[in-house]
Amino acid sequence: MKRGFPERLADFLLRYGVILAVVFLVVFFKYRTTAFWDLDNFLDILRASSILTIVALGVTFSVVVDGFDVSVGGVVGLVVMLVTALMVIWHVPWGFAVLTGLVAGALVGLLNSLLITRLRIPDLLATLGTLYLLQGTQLLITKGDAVYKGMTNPWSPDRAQATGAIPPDFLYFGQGYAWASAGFRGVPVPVLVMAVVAVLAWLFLDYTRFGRAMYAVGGNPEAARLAGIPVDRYRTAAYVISALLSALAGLVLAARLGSGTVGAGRDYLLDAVAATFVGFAVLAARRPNVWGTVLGAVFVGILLNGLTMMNLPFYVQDIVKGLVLIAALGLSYAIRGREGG
Amino acid sequence: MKRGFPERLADFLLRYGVILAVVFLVVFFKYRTTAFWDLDNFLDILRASSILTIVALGVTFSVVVDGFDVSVGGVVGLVVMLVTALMVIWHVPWGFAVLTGLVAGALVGLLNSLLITRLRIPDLLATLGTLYLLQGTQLLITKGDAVYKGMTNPWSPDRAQATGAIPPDFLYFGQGYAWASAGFRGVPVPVLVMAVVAVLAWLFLDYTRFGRAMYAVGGNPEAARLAGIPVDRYRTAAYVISALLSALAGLVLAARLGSGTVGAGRDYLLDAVAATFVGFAVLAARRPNVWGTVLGAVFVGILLNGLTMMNLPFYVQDIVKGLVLIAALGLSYAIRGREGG
Amino acid sequence: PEKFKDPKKIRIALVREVGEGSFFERYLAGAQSMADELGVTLLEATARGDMAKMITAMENFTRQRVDAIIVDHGRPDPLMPKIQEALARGIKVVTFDLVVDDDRVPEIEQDDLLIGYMISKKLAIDFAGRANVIYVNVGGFAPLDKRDKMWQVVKWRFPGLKEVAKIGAVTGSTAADTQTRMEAAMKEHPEANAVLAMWDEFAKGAVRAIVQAKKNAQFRVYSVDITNEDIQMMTQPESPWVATVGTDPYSVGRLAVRAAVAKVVGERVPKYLLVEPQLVTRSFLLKNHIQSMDDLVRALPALGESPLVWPDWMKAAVKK
Amino acid sequence: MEQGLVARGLGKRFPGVVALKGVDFELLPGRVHALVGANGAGKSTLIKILSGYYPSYQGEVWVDGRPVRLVRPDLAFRHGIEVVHQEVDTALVPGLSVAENLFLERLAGGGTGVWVSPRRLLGEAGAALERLGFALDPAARVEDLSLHQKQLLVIARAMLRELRYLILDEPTAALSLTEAERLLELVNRLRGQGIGVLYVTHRLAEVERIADQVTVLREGTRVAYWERPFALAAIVEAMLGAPPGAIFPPRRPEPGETILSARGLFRPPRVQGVDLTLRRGEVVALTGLAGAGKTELLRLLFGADRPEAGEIRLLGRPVRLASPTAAVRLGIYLVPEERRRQGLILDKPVRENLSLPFLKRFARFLGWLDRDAERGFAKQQIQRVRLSPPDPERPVRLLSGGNQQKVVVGRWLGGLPRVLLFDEPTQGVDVGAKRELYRLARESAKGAAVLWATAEIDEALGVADRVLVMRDGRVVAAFPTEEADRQRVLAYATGAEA
Ligand SMILES: Nc1ncnc2c1ncn2[C@@H]1O[C@H](COP(=O)(O)OP(=O)(O)OP(=O)(O)O)[C@@H](O)[C@H]1O
Ligand SMILES: Nc1ncnc2c1ncn2[C@@H]1O[C@H](COP(=O)(O)OP(=O)(O)OP(=O)(O)O)[C@@H](O)[C@H]1O
Ligand SMILES: [Mg+2]
Ligand SMILES: [Mg+2]
Repeated sequence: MKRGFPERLADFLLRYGVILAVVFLVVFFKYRTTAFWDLDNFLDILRASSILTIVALGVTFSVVVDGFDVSVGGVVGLVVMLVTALMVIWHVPWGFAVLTGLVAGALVGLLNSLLITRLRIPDLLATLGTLYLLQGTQLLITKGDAVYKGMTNPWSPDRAQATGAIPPDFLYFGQGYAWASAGFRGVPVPVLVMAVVAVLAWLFLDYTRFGRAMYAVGGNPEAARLAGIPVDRYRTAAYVISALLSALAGLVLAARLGSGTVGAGRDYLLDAVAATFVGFAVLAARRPNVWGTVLGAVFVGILLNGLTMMNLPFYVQDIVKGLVLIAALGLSYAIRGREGG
Repeated sequence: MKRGFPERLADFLLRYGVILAVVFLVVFFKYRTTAFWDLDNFLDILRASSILTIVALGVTFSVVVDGFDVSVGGVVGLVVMLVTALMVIWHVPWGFAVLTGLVAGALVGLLNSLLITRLRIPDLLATLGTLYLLQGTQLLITKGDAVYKGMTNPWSPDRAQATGAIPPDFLYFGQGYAWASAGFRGVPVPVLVMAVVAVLAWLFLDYTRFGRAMYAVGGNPEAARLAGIPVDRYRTAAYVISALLSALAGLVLAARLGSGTVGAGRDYLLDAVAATFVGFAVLAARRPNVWGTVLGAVFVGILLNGLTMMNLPFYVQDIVKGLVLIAALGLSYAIRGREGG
Repeated sequence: PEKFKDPKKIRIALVREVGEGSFFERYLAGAQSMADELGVTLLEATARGDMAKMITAMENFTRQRVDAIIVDHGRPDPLMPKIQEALARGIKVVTFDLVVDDDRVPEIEQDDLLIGYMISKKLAIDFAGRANVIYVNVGGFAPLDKRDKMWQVVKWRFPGLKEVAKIGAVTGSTAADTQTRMEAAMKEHPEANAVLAMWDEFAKGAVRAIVQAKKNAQFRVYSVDITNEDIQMMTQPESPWVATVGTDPYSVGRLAVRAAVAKVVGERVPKYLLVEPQLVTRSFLLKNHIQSMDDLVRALPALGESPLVWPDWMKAAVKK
Repeated sequence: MEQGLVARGLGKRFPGVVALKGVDFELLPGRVHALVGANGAGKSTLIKILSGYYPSYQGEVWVDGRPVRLVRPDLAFRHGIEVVHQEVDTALVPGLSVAENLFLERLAGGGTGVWVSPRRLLGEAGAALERLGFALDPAARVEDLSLHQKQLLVIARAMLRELRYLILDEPTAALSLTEAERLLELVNRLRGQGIGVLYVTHRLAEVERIADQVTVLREGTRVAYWERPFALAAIVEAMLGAPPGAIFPPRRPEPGETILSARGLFRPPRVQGVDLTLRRGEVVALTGLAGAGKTELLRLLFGADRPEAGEIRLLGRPVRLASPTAAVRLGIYLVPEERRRQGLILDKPVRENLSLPFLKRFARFLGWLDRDAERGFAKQQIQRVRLSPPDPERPVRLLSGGNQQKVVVGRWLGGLPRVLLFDEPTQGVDVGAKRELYRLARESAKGAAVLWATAEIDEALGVADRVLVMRDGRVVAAFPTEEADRQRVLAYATGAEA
């Protein structure tokens, strides 16, 4: 049946609300600051958002199976400390340290899914418990100290100096550039990592039977089970992937920091959740989806970058962040509400 | 139908799993520490838990209407800064400052419910936006400084000293004792506040038609609507109550600190959520309930107190916290799972 | 000098690890006041303790080609590469409480090793070498680590000092959290008679716990850092908080800006700008009726405006 | 001015569909007015309008001569209109007790005070249920109830209000014989009290028994209206728009080899040791009252639950059905009892619901989905079950009850069934669709064994070659359909004969 202009406008806003908000921001900053509108700056924004994005994609997977993984921040922190400590304190070759980090992540994912599928603890609670666990464990590794070249080895009785170091090959993943050329600084490696992860996640969720099944599990577990889908196995997979992505984020962060700083990644949870659910609204997807999440994460990055350039105090930045978030979502959801009503 | 011993045991664990865990902890600490087993210490534990408990009860209300208020921590922080700043910087009489704090809380609650019921933004997201907003606002009040007697007034051009002070009458709510006697130090006022709040919340939720209606709204908004219950009004109420309780918690915290500490209350969210959902498991309630939440909150308090007495570093405390949480919940849910299976 | 013809054009960026609390508020206020007096532009970014944010801020300012960056706290390993980048682009860098092995980078330091030693020593002296100490500190933060080192040394020097309990956690509300833990620790260790808090946020919590438990007589609290808030608490009637060691963040902030500007205009600035920490005792505060940092600075000039980096043209500029 | 609930020119459109157009309709006090029509004809829509469910609709409604606009539920209540919706779950609040659900609108502030005493509430609820003769525990939590218990609860709730017009949307669909009987008596009683009852059903026998008038809807319009006495054939023809053929397809009992056999299946409380064998080419009916254990038995055969004892053999080889996944891989398929909760992912399009169990089949390298193959499959199944509307991309949420059922059945027919288990597949399905389902069952029986659980004895006798009767978790009788008759089956089911 034909529909008038208002409906079509509403529909438009519903689909493009968030995207509009982003575009508006970019244009706004372009004219209010000098350094914003610049390729390198955009790449820097992406680099600054890359870690959050990867974490948020992890959360997205957990939300796809109608769960909720709040332990992601903990995994990031754990991996940062673990990997750096392995290299600095115990002289483990970086490749091996990386492997250990990923394995640790996978194990956490398994723990989560065990608690959820076997012990039947609600997702939020189970992962919350894990989060506490991880927050403690990551500090236990160094007895609360940070990891840095020449630190005192917390485990040596005579507080000897740790003699290991973090090799450049490892740092490359956080600080290196690809395709550098005379005129062009190159693409930051973290951005590459993020891009690869996003594309893979997207293909997996939208174009493979596994992704389809995951969405089905999230949509109605009971029905999925009676349709012969191995529900628990898929939920396990989702949580392992979630933890693995967080671990990857942790690796990139460690490489970017070149040291293990205490409490790294503690603040990612809220932003990641925001990104994921903003993603719901993008293009009116109404379900967790990869590109929505990515946009949501970059969104936050752009804000931070632009506002800093405008030299606003950090607390004002939070206020603006909140306002923009609400505005963008209001735009999308208010209208859907109307439609649904 | 008659049921054998195993079922009855399972049933018992299902009902009393969490309570057992608490009892076990208490006994454990009684024998591993010298000072734990002592009336005053229990009162101190309660005092330490009182603020968290009040916040958690706020969260509980939001969960009762099947929502989720993550802005509570922000409200606490805002109120702490606002109320102290009013008294110290602007010489507002404490009664009036308290009033302002509560009003501010109520307004935040209204904002949340507007976003949720009018703009139809999902609870988690809406309150997340508010949280960012509040985190910024509370710092804006003092431009990032803490509030204390003799601070430099951040708003005066010549950085003049603020000459106001926080009167004892106000501090009483955080530091005073009631019914003190020769042999007995008295009951800390925060504990009283907590008790009153808990009892009121309990009566309201379980014994008034408003409370039951709230549960109905949470259980099945559609059915509630069909029964003629004004769903949106109840959800609004829930969020206002949630914010008001957080505001109250903020007041008590401010009185306890005797100054406006920056970032106060930032960490209550996770613990409050934990407490609320642990409450689900208590007595197999399978729904948010006042006493469950209280127990959940006190649980955390006991852990902190006992482990500190055993002189464990704080990161080990986090680990134990996580383990105990998982164990207690595993106990309750694993069994329900079986029953349900 | 040349470069100083048009101060407005000089853009100084201040990258801080933390921005909350009275110490950093006062530090920023100092920097701002100096910038205003000199008429230079001060840009500011705060990382809220998140190193990743901090280096992101470094990158942004580097790309914007500000004239100088003041790096406030933070950890060397992550920041070093960024500082090198900045220098490579001809941007001057000054650090505060951050060790960088690069002669081009002046380091302002409120010597945390010295601070740690002074306060530990003060405790040892006051108790004639034997005390049961509740030690409040956590690892993982550069300044706290340095102070801890000296406490270890002093303990080794005075075997009579017993560390009966170590508490402390850095959380959203450190003071409140420390208070709770202190309550427990006091009960478990009735023999304890001294508290050594390596950060004033810790001290506040400990002091509140003691006062509210009415154990003022039993304890003496030693701490680090000094702010208006701390002065207020120290001068309360029978406050257990007897001594603290610190510098005035206000003057440190001013010094940082001066150093940055000097570098920009090509003055040569010494590699190490040490801000002498001062011991401040409760009795001293009471004797001089000190109510605020400003009073304190008046009574204890060593704590006030640092004499460092004051070329004449700068004095002149400030005069105007 | 005339009495009764009168509607003129009722209409309702949804994006993409016109569910109802220009329907006239009246419901008189003391009369039972049956409303029948194929799935998707618009019955529920009409009812939802009268219940104030939709904020907007076309047409006018009069109650006892006064014009009213029923745009809010409470308006409907105020005029004494009570509705029992088709999907009971939408009307009940999980987490609350039966008693609280019973008195739900008191919580909305039905004059009663602020305080509610749980004990008193339980007392009143108990008494009320007693009066109505419903065996429900007022203290039980709604989420612990079974489908039919929920149904009873919703009906009970409607009864308790001082109602003048009662609207029942397929109330007996999920009920078993005895419960349905009790319900019909109830309806009669209400009619006696001068209450007007609008009765939606797909069981024409019930129309025959209790209706005074019948209105037939087809594709959203009113196509026929009769007063007693009715000619069922004519009704069916009006519903389908075509003369009805035989409801049940002809039997072709050609029992092949045994496909599935079970020995001593045991899972208390509801399955107390069951033996059975299913052979290729035959349709076996499993009947019995609600609570007899049909559903549970089927769940065991499908691996949805694990038996505590007993063995299952497929083609002679013992199999361990650890999960539905295993069963599906072996070609054992189940059409579950509650399609909305157990059968469908409501927000997903028909296509995805159809292909769900067989994604592997459309998966290429690395699990890459071949969308075209999938769409082709969906189209084919849609035709096979004659889904309406035949749109593979429509979210199943928007399909009418019967068509949702067709989606679930169509899904399995797309596989390679060895054993097909149907649990109450014709619940809430119109005669036309029923006939389709019977046909499909018979058709798939060519290559597979079919076990058809139903509480409707006539259906069992009609569709099956063999009838098994269950009672209290045991198969108490089994005989070829020729030798079976309604009375004997009922006798076994109720335990009159053992
Ligand atoms: N919310 C909706 N949005 C879009 N279409 C709808 C909606 N609700 C119902 N319909 C459509 O309206 C038509 C009538 O649906 P309705 O549920 O009234 O049929 P019905 O007669 O009750 O069928 P059944 O006997 O299966 O319950 C169907 O085609 C259905 O798909
Ligand atoms: N008397 C009862 N008490 C409690 N629950 C019952 C009772 N009768 C049936 N149920 C529940 O209702 C559902 C249907 O009954 P059940 O499956 O046990 O037997 P059935 O013969 O399959 O009945 P149905 O005709 O509903 O399929 C089951 O899930 C069962 O839990
Ligand atoms: Mg219907
Ligand atoms: Mg059944």
